[in-house]
Amino acid sequence: MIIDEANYGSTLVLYPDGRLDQDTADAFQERLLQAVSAGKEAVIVDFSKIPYISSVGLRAIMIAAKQSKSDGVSLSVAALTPTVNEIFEISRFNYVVTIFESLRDAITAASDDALNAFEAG
Amino acid sequence: MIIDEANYGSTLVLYPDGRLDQDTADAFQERLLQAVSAGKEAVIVDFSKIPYISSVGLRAIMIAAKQSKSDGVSLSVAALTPTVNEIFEISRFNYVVTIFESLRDAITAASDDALNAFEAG
Amino acid sequence: MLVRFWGTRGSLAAPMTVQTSRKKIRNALRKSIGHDLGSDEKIERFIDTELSFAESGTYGGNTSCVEIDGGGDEYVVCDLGTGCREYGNAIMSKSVPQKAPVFNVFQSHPHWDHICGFPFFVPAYIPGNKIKIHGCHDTLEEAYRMQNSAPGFPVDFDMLGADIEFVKLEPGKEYAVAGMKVTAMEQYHSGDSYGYCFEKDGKKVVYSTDSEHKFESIDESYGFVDFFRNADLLIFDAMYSLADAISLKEDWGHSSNIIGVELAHRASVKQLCLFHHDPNSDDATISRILAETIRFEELSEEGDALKVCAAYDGQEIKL
Amino acid sequence: MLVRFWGTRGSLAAPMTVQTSRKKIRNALRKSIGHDLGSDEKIERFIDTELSFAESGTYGGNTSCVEIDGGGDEYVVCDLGTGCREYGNAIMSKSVPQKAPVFNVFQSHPHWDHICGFPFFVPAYIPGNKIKIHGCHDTLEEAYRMQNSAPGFPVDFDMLGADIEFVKLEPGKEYAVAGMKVTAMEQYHSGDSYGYCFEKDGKKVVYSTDSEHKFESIDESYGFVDFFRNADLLIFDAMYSLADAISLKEDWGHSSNIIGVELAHRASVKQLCLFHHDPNSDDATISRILAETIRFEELSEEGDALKVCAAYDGQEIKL
Repeated sequence: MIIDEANYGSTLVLYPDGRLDQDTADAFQERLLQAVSAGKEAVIVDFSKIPYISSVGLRAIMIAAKQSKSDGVSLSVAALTPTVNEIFEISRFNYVVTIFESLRDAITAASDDALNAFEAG
Repeated sequence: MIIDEANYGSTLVLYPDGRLDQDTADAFQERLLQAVSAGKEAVIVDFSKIPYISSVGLRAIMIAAKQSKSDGVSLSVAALTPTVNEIFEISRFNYVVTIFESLRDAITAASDDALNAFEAG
Repeated sequence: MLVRFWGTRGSLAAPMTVQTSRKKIRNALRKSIGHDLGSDEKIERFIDTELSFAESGTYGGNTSCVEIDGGGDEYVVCDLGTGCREYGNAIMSKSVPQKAPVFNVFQSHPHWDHICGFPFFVPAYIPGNKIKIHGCHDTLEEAYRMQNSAPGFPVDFDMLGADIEFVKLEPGKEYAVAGMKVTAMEQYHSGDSYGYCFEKDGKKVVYSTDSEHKFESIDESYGFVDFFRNADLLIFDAMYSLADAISLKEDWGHSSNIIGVELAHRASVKQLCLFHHDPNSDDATISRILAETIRFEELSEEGDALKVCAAYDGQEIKL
Repeated sequence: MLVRFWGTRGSLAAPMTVQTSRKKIRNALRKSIGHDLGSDEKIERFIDTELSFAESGTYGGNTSCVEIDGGGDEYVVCDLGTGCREYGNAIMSKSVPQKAPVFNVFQSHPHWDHICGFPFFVPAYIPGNKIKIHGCHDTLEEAYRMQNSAPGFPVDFDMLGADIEFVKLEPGKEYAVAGMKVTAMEQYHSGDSYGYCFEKDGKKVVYSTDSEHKFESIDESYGFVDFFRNADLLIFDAMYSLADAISLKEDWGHSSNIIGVELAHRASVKQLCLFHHDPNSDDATISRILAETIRFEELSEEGDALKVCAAYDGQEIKL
């Protein structure tokens, strides 16, 4: 699984690409936990290129969410595809992490410096 | 409590008179058990002069009903006043003894010889 | 005083069946023909005026759990049958606690239907909460510990977060709990059971379930007449018909509506509440028994006028 | 094969509240406006076509009890939660017995909600009846004896009329019972639980409740995929949401609808039946979970088409 990333001030954004299932969840989880432990204030996962997420993908998010809480890092997800958005609701993961409609919304919520950096490109 | 009686063939009819409650139930029960044990085929209690029956009166009937079963005697009640009829239904005593609308109906059900004797007066 | 019924069923929880639910819907639709239901207000009025309680509502099916609120600053509840799950949830759902987190339970006896909700009583899991289980049995702690242990339940009694204390009471002695005067009385039931009388500000509530009244009950001196005397509300085990209670189900430890009315009259009770409904009775049956009991009270023409009701899960009675 | 659900609720029996009952009536009346209800037939049609199951009926609230009828001449039932009261009553109400009076119980585990109906299972009181309680736990007899004894219950186990036998099974071994092939499998649950697979005439039913599927369940070799393989009906513990099941309620021994669909797909199951409903879920909530599960199955686009239903007390599924 290809996972691009970008730093906007104290916020790290991950851009995973592809189905989040048994074949890809391990790599995703590892990358996500690294991101949470990277000393940033906030981590945002841009879900716009994730067409599907299975239980094992959700489990990776749960583990990262727990880690983020104990590390005091804000973890959120943004720009879910319609299918993934439905799966978050069905699995009640909408109560596990904050979901933003767009990456920009997530960054806005993260911090001013993140938004400034994002706007600056 | 005054309890008249009449014999029609192998059937004994009791005619208690008055409220069947704490003041009268003992006498009623005693008389009823005597009747059941008198060697008759059937015992009928004419209820037409009983304006009210309390739990203790019903209890006397339950005891007599049990006795009649073990003695192989048919026990029934007849001509209930409307109030007593309701109390039999509310207490589910309509399932404990057979209730006949009239004394004649009860005697008819008891045996032919009882009916003949009854008709003869 | 305020009495809240969380569980009113006897022996075993008895949920409504799918057939009964559909029957209620069918009946309501049939009765609605010709009625103007053109607004929510009209619908509410139709339900209130044209449908009986058993037609629109339900007596529920949770086993014994009755909250007695005398206005004090601690909770008081009789028995912890399945109804206490919803009781606990209701307490937990308040954003501001209504009282100090001290729960005074009065235990009629430790038969399963009177304790089985406890493992799902959320306040028992909360550290800082205090649960005092009052009763006259020596076996209460044993019963509760056994219930919360293997092989029956995964959370052991000692793992519960709340501080749980068992308080042994003596029948006939007066206790002060949560601002109320409480007295227990021994009842005839397999393994014994106890009724409780709660008094506050001149009001009196008696909780008397799982209590059989035998032949001696006709005696002038029968103790329950005094125990029930002038009660504003008597919660009375009327599980069986009189015929069943004194034959097939003699010594099963329950009473009837007929005996309830007779004892209530003799004790000058103001309101008799039929309780511990048979799990085999559906809503229509309980309503029929209630109607018959009201009728018997009318026929019996004794004592002062007596109000009669049948308890339902969710009912509140203010005194 | 015929599967009859007598109890489908998890943890504790959960009767419908009076509020829910009235809400159903209100909703049906509101929806009826503008519909011609001029005959009983039209009313039935309105209920069937315009009201959902949760609107007209109810999932019920009895705890686990599922009858498996493979057509053999003895009764087979999984667990004896509160649902077994109605199961026993239904058997007793037949004027002609349907089968020999031999009851083969398959016990998932001895937690209260799975045995608590037994004291009210009337066939247990009838001399001449035989009750065989099959299971893999060593503690089954202890649990049943403890339940039917003082201080919890007045009728001691040894006083029951039926001849009651405990039959120890080994997981993985095939048994022949009432004409069916039965196999047990150990499940992850506090104190262990066991799933049962019933096979007859090429049909397969799996009863798998109180079973948590942990992370290992994604492994290719996960044993439950084989155990569920090609089942015509999989009765599956879907008590929690996935989020709850893997966080707050991890190790509480239950699973989710999401895991149910994924495992059922991998095992090529034909019908998945959500079971062990949370007592805190009302009818509308269970129906919502069912609709979501059906939707997740569509979204997941894996394996063969899978039918999904949510069990309700009184449901019959013919295979």
